[in-house]
Amino acid sequence: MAYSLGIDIGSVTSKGVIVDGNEIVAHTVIPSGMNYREAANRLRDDLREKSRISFEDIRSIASTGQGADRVEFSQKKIDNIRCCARGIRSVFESVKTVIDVQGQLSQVIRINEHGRVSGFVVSEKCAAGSGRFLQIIANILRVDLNDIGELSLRAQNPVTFTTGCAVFSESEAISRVSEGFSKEDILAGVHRSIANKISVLVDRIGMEQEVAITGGGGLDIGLIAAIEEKVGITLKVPDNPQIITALGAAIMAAEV
Amino acid sequence: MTKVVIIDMDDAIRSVIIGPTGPEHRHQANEVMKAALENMQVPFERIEYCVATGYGRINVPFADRQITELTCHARGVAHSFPGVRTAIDIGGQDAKGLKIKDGKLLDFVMNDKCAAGTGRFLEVLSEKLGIAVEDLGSMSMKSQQKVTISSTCTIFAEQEMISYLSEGTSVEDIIAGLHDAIASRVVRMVKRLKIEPDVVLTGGVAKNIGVVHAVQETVGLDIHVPDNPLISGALGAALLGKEIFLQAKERNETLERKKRQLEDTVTFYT
Amino acid sequence: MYPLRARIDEVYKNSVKAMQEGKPTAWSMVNWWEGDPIVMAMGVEAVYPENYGAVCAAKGTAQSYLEICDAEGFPTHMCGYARNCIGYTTRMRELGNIPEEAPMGGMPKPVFLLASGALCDTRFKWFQALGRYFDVPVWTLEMPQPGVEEGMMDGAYEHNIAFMVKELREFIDFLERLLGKKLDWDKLEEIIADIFEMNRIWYETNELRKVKPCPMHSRDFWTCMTGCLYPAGDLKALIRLYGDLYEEIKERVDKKIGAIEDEKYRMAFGELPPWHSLGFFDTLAERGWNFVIESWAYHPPIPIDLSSVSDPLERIARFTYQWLTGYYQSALEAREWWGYFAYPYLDYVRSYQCDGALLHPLITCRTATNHLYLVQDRLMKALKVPSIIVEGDIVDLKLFDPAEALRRAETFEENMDHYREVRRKEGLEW
Amino acid sequence: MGAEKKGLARAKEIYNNRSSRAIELKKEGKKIIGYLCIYPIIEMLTAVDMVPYRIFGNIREPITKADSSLPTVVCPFLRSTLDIGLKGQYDFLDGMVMAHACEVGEKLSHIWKTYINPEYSFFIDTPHTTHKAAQEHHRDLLEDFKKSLEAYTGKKLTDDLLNAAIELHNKQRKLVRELYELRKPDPPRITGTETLQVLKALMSIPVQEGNQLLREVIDEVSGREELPRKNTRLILWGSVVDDTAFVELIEDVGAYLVMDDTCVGSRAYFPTVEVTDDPLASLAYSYLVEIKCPRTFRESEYGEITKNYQKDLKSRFDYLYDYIREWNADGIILHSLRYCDIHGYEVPGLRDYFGEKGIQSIYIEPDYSESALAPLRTRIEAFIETLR
Repeated sequence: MAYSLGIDIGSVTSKGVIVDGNEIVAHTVIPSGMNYREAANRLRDDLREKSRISFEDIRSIASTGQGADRVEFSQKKIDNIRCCARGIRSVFESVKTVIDVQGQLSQVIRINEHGRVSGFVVSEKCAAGSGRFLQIIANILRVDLNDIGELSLRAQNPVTFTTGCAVFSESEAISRVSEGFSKEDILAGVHRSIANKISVLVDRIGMEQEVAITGGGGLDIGLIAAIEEKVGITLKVPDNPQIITALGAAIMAAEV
Repeated sequence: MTKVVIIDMDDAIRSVIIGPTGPEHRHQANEVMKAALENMQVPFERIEYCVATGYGRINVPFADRQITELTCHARGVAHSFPGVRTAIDIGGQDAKGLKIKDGKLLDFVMNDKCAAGTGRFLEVLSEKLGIAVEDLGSMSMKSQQKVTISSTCTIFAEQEMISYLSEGTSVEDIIAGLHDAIASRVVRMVKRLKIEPDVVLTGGVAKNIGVVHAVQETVGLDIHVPDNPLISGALGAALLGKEIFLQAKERNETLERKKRQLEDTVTFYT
Repeated sequence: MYPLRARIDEVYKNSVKAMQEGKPTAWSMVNWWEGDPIVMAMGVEAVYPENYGAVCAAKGTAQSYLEICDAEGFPTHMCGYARNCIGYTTRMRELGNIPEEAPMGGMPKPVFLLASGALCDTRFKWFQALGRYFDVPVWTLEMPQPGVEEGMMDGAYEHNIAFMVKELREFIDFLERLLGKKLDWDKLEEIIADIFEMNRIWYETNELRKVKPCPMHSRDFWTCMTGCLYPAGDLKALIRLYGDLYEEIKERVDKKIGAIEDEKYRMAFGELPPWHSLGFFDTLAERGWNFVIESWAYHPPIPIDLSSVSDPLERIARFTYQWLTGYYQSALEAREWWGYFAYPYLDYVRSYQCDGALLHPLITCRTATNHLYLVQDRLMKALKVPSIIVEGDIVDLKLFDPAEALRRAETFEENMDHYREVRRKEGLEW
Repeated sequence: MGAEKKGLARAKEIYNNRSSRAIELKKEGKKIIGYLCIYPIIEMLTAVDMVPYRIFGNIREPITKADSSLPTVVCPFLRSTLDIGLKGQYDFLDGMVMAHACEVGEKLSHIWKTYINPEYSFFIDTPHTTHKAAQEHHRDLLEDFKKSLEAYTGKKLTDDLLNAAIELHNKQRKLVRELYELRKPDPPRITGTETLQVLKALMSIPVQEGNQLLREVIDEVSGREELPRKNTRLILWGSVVDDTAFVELIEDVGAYLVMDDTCVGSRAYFPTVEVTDDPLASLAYSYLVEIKCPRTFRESEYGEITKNYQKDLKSRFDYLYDYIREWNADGIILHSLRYCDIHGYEVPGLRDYFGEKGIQSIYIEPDYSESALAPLRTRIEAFIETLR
């Protein structure tokens, strides 16, 4: 057996995928915590447990993401944009555009007929368009991240966040609460402002159907709905949006 | 946080309560007020005049008057340090620099745009480190060689912090770096007022010896810190409240007041 | 090429030394030869605070000057060069003379400030603001900056030139009153001739970069441009240097020697380089990225024959105006409406056959940033050439993240490969 | 169409739905020409019977489209204006006239032509100094503008038509001054918020209608009963303020805004244009020299070879001191939008100047968005407290 392993160490979560050719044989997602090196090792152990595959059988290993350099056992490092493109293609062959919403940034990637990156744009160095923004707001509203989507879909009149800064929006959210806005409306507001930022990225790089969403953002139905409304498309959502980049890394690891 | 200070006619502080601030300001105000009154064993009716200040000043149902935290701060700080010319206040929501002369506010600068220059910066990051904010000061004192945090945005500072940890940098050195970061940001802003002694540092962060040192270093002047750096605003409001009350009494004008009549003043700092 | 770089630096340093030997000096905005020849002919040594901002950035003294400027109450989002200079001037006033930490001997107190109305407001508001720190008179030199259609209207060229000539006469009158002496017109004629010649050679040199592999990299352009862009010191010596440079590049062309080992990608760079991290380009060079054309604002004008123009001031006016509007005719034909700053990149990328552009928006220099998004869009739409955007700053190092850009490099290569194919399909010549 | 409404009510109506009248007139076959800031020569549009319509941004609308053609580090007002244009909200305009007022304004005109490209457009490359050469050049540029207008409209733009238009606009300027006189009493006869509504209305309708509106407003406010007393009178200097939200905020925390030096205020209407046999020359002069926007480089005297900082400040800012005295203001708000260079550079000098004069000033640097105004509340309130 010639397995290959892809490791994606993100700012919030770390993901690992073992593939056999294009087949996923094992995958896992863990919080990155405060030390990327440790995160990488924990991932490896976790995967060993889950897959019962001994590391001798793993021929090739590639790492990507924020902490790519911290993965001691990685054989090559690959930029996460390429990984994401390859990953999504192995799941949806028809996808030409990916919206990748990560913990600290968002990016839009165009993919050509050969599955290569034909264009990409990354959000500015600002967390406002990222999942972290949601985390912060969820935190002050004291709602579980997993419930955000549901709640936001129930919004009556979403609030508008005109300010850019994610942390700054915190106090804005607080005052909205005291003005009597519901959690639902505030969350929907956050989703909208993230969707706005993302539509700017889409405008900048253009898009071609079909469009998929990956990264943590792909788990948030509220955000998905907001993006679909703002950009005017239906998004294809993989079963495990978070692991797509790691999957791509695993696939590319095998290539010479 | 929500603070109450009750003073008597001799400016003596009779009751101090510091409670949390949540989204529901109004609720908080009543809670903390209740505690303050119990604390000094007087009925609410005996509160003569009530000034609310700070972020949620409009949300204090029983306040007779609202005055901004800037004016109140100047007054409060000048009460504890009559010689103060520059006051730096690093709160959880914002950071301010005040230029003060003879207890009067002359000029000010303020940052409420970006968390990086406020107490929030340390709160967010210490939470991430799993360290209580109270412990930051003592820990940073143990730092051998502090790191430099270059990101301005709190969230990216967090990222920097993690990569330092991944490189095996000690937590102490990182915390010291965070203290420098916040100090340099705040001082850079306050410098616009041309910092003159005496310089007073207030706000929750002033309890953090590490930050006090960092500020002292960046300013290059001695930094004075009140015994209770959290209540300067509330205290100032109380003093201003008393003045309003006495002034009215002199001119025997009747002050507009929420239903109450008695002789102390109370104040809120939310 | 490195020895040559050193020699150009030498010439530049010498001129700074000359200033310190007590010649009257002026602080001057880059003015694209509109004011320089007159300043030189009046026997005044010009020093360029914009360039000095880059020097301070490279030497790492800028940060402290920026903070002084902030403390002075100027908005922190202003031009990094301006903030650096205001900080420096504040120090100079406090100390009563040049701060010891000032790199390259610092800038001595000027007899006047030559501001510019061209390209951005900072270039005159900044010198106006220096009035807080010393009582030095300011002359703001006007330069027309028409739109493409307006600039190509009947009679527009003539009255824009007439404007510049009148403006120059007023400027000369100002200088003669200020310095209490008359302009030496013969000297002016000579200086103009030298500056034109220097620009001609420099232009021809850059033309040589169109061949594959490109014999000269942007890094070398930026170091070699200073003599031409900030004329100072012995012009004849400079002309010889540019002559040698031309020969050197010509030789490389004949021997098919590229500026980098293996030219895989021909790149354009816009606009101001990250002076403090130029090593960044060497890392990209290892990946086969050869930067073959760059920074429109730093380039000499497309040559025009001015031999028939008798009035030296009119010759200057036409020359500088040619620099600004040299691409307007083709912009008009292409129906592109941002004729300077933006359109030239379309022309560059086509004629230098670039595979991609690296665009460098600056947080504190809006002027060098405003056009970049439009350039990115037009390059893609009109020429099917992709651009990668790397944010940074000219002075504030904190804002530039080369590591990030290098992480993206491999992905961008995939991107450029894709559009090579697209261009081939669409029958574009490269 | 609401024509039955008069005076302040009418002004407010137009303020709230600016384009309504312009679109009516367009249906009647009039050409509506947008213009950005106060440097395009609107007399010339009026003279060829077109309707000048000033374009603004919208602080209440998040910027989503503009960011792909302008970086986020430029004037947020102009970004917002472009954003609205890209969203098609100015599609009713037949043309657009822009000027080289400030740098980003100039860039915006090229971007506007590239992406929105209205039927007619013209860019006036306004010079940056008051040099003689610059004044003559400005006239040449207006000559070009005239040619282009004649080509577009097929009308001859004669000096008589031009002078007639100048008279009409001077009339409007005179009436605005009259209105501003009514801000001098204490309490003023008209609030800052109402004033802004009126002036923004003027910039949305033909000059004749504007003059009638002004007349109505002046009669109405002089006649109505006195406004409530407040113990602080403020003046506002700086970048464009095109939404009442900011003024409401000021007048909501215990002050009246009694005077301004902004381009939707006195700066736009106080300079008048002389009627001469060379109208282009007097327009060129008035617009370049008389409009007191810091975008123009000014010296205390032309071509001065000796410089004196105090003299310089005096020549640049004395008119503000006169405003403060005549309108009896207690303090001045210095407002420079984030990334607005031309105003930002003035601030330390202004603070020096007013410091000398013992006049209290506060400097604010907001972003151009409704939510960015909220935090200003405390600052303005505290400033008012320091004045007492």
